[in-house]
Amino acid sequence: MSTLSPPFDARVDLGRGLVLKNPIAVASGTFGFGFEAEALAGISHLGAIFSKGTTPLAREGNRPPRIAETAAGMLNSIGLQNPGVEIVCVDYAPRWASWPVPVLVNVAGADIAEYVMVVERLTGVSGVAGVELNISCPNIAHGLDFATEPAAAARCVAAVRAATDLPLVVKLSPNVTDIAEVARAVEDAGADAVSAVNTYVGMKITLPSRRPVLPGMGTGGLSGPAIKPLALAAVARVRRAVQVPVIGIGGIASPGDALEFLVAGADAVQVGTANFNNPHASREIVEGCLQYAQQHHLRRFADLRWQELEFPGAAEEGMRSD
Amino acid sequence: MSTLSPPFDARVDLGRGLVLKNPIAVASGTFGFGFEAEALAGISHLGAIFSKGTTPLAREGNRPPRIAETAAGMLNSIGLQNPGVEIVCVDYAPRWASWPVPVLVNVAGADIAEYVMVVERLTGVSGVAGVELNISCPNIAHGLDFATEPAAAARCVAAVRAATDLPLVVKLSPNVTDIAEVARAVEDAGADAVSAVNTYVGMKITLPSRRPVLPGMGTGGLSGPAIKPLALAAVARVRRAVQVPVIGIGGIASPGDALEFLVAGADAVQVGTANFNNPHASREIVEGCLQYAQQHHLRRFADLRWQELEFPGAAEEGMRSD
Amino acid sequence: MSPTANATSAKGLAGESDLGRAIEELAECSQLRPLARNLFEITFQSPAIAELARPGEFAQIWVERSHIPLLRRPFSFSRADRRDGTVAFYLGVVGDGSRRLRALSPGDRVRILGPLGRGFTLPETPGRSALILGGLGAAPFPLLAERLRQLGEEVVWVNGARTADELYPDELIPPGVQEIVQFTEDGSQGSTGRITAGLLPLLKEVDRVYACGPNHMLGAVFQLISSSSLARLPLEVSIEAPMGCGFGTCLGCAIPLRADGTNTEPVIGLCCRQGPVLRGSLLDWEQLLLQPAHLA
Amino acid sequence: MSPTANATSAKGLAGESDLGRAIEELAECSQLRPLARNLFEITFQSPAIAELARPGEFAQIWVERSHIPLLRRPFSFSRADRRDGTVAFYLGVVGDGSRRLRALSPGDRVRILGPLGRGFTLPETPGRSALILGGLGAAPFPLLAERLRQLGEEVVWVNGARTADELYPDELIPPGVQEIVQFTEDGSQGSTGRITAGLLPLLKEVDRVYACGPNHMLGAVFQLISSSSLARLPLEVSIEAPMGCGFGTCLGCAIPLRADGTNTEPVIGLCCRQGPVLRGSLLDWEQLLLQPAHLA
Ligand SMILES: Cc1cc2nc3c(=O)[nH]c(=O)nc-3n(C[C@H](O)[C@H](O)[C@H](O)COP(=O)(O)OP(=O)(O)OC[C@H]3O[C@@H](n4cnc5c(N)ncnc54)[C@H](O)[C@@H]3O)c2cc1C
Ligand SMILES: Cc1cc2nc3c(=O)[nH]c(=O)nc-3n(C[C@H](O)[C@H](O)[C@H](O)COP(=O)(O)OP(=O)(O)OC[C@H]3O[C@@H](n4cnc5c(N)ncnc54)[C@H](O)[C@@H]3O)c2cc1C
Ligand SMILES: Cc1cc2nc3c(=O)[nH]c(=O)nc-3n(C[C@H](O)[C@H](O)[C@H](O)COP(=O)(O)O)c2cc1C
Ligand SMILES: Cc1cc2nc3c(=O)[nH]c(=O)nc-3n(C[C@H](O)[C@H](O)[C@H](O)COP(=O)(O)O)c2cc1C
Ligand code: FES
Ligand code: FES
Repeated sequence: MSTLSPPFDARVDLGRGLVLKNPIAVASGTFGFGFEAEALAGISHLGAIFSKGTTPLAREGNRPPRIAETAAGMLNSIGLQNPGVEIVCVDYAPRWASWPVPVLVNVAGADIAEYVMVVERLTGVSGVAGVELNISCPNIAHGLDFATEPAAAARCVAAVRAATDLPLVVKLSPNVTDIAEVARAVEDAGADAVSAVNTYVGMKITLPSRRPVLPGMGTGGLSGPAIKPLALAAVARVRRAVQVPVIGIGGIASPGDALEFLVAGADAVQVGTANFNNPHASREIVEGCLQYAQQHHLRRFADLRWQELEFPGAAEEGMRSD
Repeated sequence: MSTLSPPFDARVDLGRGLVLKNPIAVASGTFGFGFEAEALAGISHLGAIFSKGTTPLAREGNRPPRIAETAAGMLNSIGLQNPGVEIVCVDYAPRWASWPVPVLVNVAGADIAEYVMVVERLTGVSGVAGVELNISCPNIAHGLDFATEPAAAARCVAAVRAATDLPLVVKLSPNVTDIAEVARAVEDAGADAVSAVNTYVGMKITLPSRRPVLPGMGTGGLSGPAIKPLALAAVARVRRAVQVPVIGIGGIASPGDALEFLVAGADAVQVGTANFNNPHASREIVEGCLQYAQQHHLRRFADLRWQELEFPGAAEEGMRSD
Repeated sequence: MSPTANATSAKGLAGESDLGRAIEELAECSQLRPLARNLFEITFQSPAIAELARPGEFAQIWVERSHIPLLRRPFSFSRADRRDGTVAFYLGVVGDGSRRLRALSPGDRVRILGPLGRGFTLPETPGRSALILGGLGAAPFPLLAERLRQLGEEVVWVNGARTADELYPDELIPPGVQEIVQFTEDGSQGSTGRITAGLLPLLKEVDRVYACGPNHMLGAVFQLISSSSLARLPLEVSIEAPMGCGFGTCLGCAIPLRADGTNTEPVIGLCCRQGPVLRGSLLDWEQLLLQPAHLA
Repeated sequence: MSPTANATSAKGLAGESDLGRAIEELAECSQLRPLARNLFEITFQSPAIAELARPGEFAQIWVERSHIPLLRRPFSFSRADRRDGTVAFYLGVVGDGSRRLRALSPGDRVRILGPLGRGFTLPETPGRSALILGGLGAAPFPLLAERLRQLGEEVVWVNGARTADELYPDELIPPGVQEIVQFTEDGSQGSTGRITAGLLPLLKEVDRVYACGPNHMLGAVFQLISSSSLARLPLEVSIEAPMGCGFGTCLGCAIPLRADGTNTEPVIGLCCRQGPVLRGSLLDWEQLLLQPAHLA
């Protein structure tokens, strides 16, 4: 290595003009709309903020209890409590406009029309840097989540794409047979980037009550360190399937965790559940990653990527799990 | 409760004459062929033993490293190392014949013909109490696992069903969009019971090497406490889908864990990874479950089942995770 | 009120905690002492938080840096001493998290985030307060009693339990309490009966009520007061909900609120930001008590 | 050989450990003392296992009852004292598991399973042994040296490291060692150079060699000996592999074996049952050394 090595560039280009100053963002539903963290721990270190899922109208969310801990993980069944897109545009976005961090609004809907409605409303609003489509929402017309059917996902994304020129990230569900297939479908339909993964369907049971802790069907979404190995495998799979940037999510709680996702093929990452037990997590992760980059003389974070993902070959031989 | 309450009956009927003395079994690949545990900790307490996956010919397995720890879980990429069905029938089965515990042979194959070949060889062999089909094997003809395609799974099960009158358990993969669909398909094709779940596809990365720990594509199967909430949700879903007995598997390490699976709809359970760090785990679990049954005046373990699974209704309303 | 994730529900119902006051401090355990069966007091050197903590507010304690348990655990301040820079918590051992806290030794360090939440409203002019607690659940009361005393308030200490040894120990009742009233269901100490049995006559003599204990007991106290001639007596309760974060982002600590008498539709509030201390009349008790006692 | 999951590979290559000897014992930590930088000795009261343990065998220690870390950790017996019922292990702090062991206090209890694996073959008639170790990695040698001494064997202690302070401390070298030979790469103590540099002349004088250390060092020792005129000198090495169980059921600790000279195809053995001590000639060193040093 020459002593005049080129300077390190932490930036990440997510497409359509959206360049993050570093690849560390925070995940939807784990950071509210940014105001709590702004008051508590600051936000200026972040590459980007992904807001809580936003729907056309306000939602009260599910009845409690809404969260439950599991081994190295937590289940949530919040039920998309949010104030609706109007309040987001009128009350929140103007404050975001002055932040040194782009805010992408996570969008949820009950059908394609709702996704389009929310995204149209957000388009052109100052302070809204982009949207992330949470397609893991029950598709009222067909019963299944959009995220579980490549064709349905593609229709939803294409409709939204036609309605906006905002940077469009599509968030993939891991609760599918082949996440690569969905990733390819939404890339073809016009996604600028994909993020993976959303939560895994899980359940917690208590013996005293002989029933699930969470209400309704008893299921919730599993997040946290328990899912990190699953999310890493999903990200590597998505990386091989698409050309657009991939944002890795799942169980990131330390700088090392974030860097592992970059090795697995992610261009950027989102810190989720870790924000709950450590409001300083994202800052500690940004600092740790930048320090690692310096110590290891990286030119850009993409240098970390597992070479096999760039030049597939030898690894393709048939190892199998049992 | 009357003082003359009916006596507790721990037995579980898995169909086709296979009745376990209690619902606690051990999972394939975590108990070898039973001989190590026989020497180390005894086996007579068990409801059943599910052997290591067995193929037509001996297999050397994957090159090391083959295991890696994750948060509350482990990844494995053993590669189905096994001595082949002939040794199983000739050397092992005769010893099983004298055991007070039924041994079911877990069967793997590269195509339907291999599954049928192994099961035919096992049929009629004294000491073999049944078979469990591991259909999470790459289907050489079509590229995908049998377990991920309901139709392929059904064809495989139907072919095996035609070849044997042994009790036939089909083990489901959780790496699918809708495990209920696969469960229904294999039930229709003649499975006497289903077991769920096999491992989840995961990856561990090390930063020093900037690559996965496990060889090849770097993926392995995730097991252990980390997956328990996922497995519980899968079992509840399968329970709603089929009439045949359901065997719950995934992260069971204590009596409470086992009982939670019974609440979630399982008729029996398999203890897996816990056998590794605690060779006495299955005994402790049997004892703990029997004690619980007594203390709570159960008549049978099925009394534990979440009532909502038996009488669906109120819980169907729309809770959703985010 | 600042715009937050909670904007749908909080409007006009209850203010929200000021997150700008919360601090993360690496606190050193200085003492752990048993108070009663399964009740401990754990004291930390945590000067910045000790400076800020008010009665009824809570802290989120990071029990374990490995990922089990994953989340912090909420505990109300029992004491906060500006002079020696300590904060103390009452610790009931329930599960894994509290067990690990119980296992700390003096010198061990944990990360503490606080103060969080909204605490008790202190009187503007001195009068007489009733502090009602069920069983040992006195966690926030030592600090509350101290601050009330400083304000010249008279305090009645009202404690009920099933039997004498489940009562909060006499010797721990904060100094400056004017009157102590105890109920046991089996009559083994104080008056016989549930706390609600002899409460009303007592409450005729006070200007306000602070209550703390299991949700069902708080509900019974609210029911009793609101259906009596004392319906306008100010009542504040400290309630519990499972918490993912403690500062309003996870939306996990939802509690059912009732709009100020006018709106009868239940709305969702956050225990960590509008609570944990709330006016009794703000809560939708029927919904709240539907929730299983065993949260997890 | 008994039929086991490993039947494909083990045939005729190496015997397997006797699992019937292994015992699970709830052992009480009686001492933890530092030996060198990042090397500790941890002693447990574990009388049943102390009775059975032989040099080169190992124990699986259940570090933590919560699920992180999930698996037990394998450690070779460093001492096993039948009279006072203790076993001791040398503990290098590497990651989470060893860090938690390091944090044990006298009085703490852990579950220990052992003895497991196949240990060193002890001489049938006394002669002279070389014990070769890389760096601090002497874990099984104190117990081995003790048993050799009891058999009347002469012992040469051969230790190499990069610098003097990475050598195994002189004062800890077991009593009864006849000769001590040290190498450091920087010449700061003993002869200058790698351990392999001056080894052959030394080995001319011994009847057998026992070696322990990083796999690559063991490979170098094997290579040196097997390509020399001493190729028939008995060499046993203690190797490491990641272990899921320690008793042959997970098939996780696969190691590449070479059939006894006749079969050149590598076959798979289990470190926990055919090892951890193996004749050097049984291992397929080329395959073994392909594996990354950083296992995890
Ligand atoms: C605002 C607030 C203040 C509190 N103050 C005190 C206090 O001063 N002293 C004290 O002993 N306890 C207090 N608690 C309760 C205390 O937080 C729980 O006892 C503790 O979280 C139990 O954790 P665990 O791991 O030991 O139990 P587990 O039952 O294993 O916990 C499992 C999960 O349920 C949650 N949980 C369990 N019980 C409660 C509960 N009662 N309230 C909320 N979440 C719960 C845990 O946080 C955890 O996420 C307070 C709770 C709240 C919400
Ligand atoms: C038969 C045998 C005997 C051993 N004897 C000793 C001894 O006497 N003293 C001593 O200090 N160490 C010994 N080791 C190594 C010791 O087991 C590891 O240092 C320890 O498992 C590391 O765990 P960790 O959680 O601290 O490290 P981590 O690196 O966090 O462990 C991660 C995973 O990798 C495994 N692992 C890491 N390093 C090794 C290794 N070198 N060998 C096998 N698995 C590893 C761990 O068991 C764990 O599953 C022995 C290993 C084996 C196989
Ligand atoms: C309490 C909670 C609420 C969430 N809400 C949303 C949401 O509204 N929209 C969304 O796309 N993802 C949501 N998620 C998923 C996270 O953004 C993230 O994908 C997931 O938690 C995995 O990352 P983690 O393990 O780092 O938490 C939520 C997660 C949690 C824990
Ligand atoms: C090392 C290992 C090997 C396994 N081998 C097999 C196998 O051969 N056939 C099979 O059907 N399942 C196999 N499994 C899966 C287990 O039987 C079980 O389904 C899974 O581990 C989940 O349960 P657990 O979390 O209790 O371990 C294996 C699991 C492990 C950890
Ligand atoms: S605890 Fe997270 S919002 Fe209240
Ligand atoms: S460690 Fe499990 S087979 Fe050797």
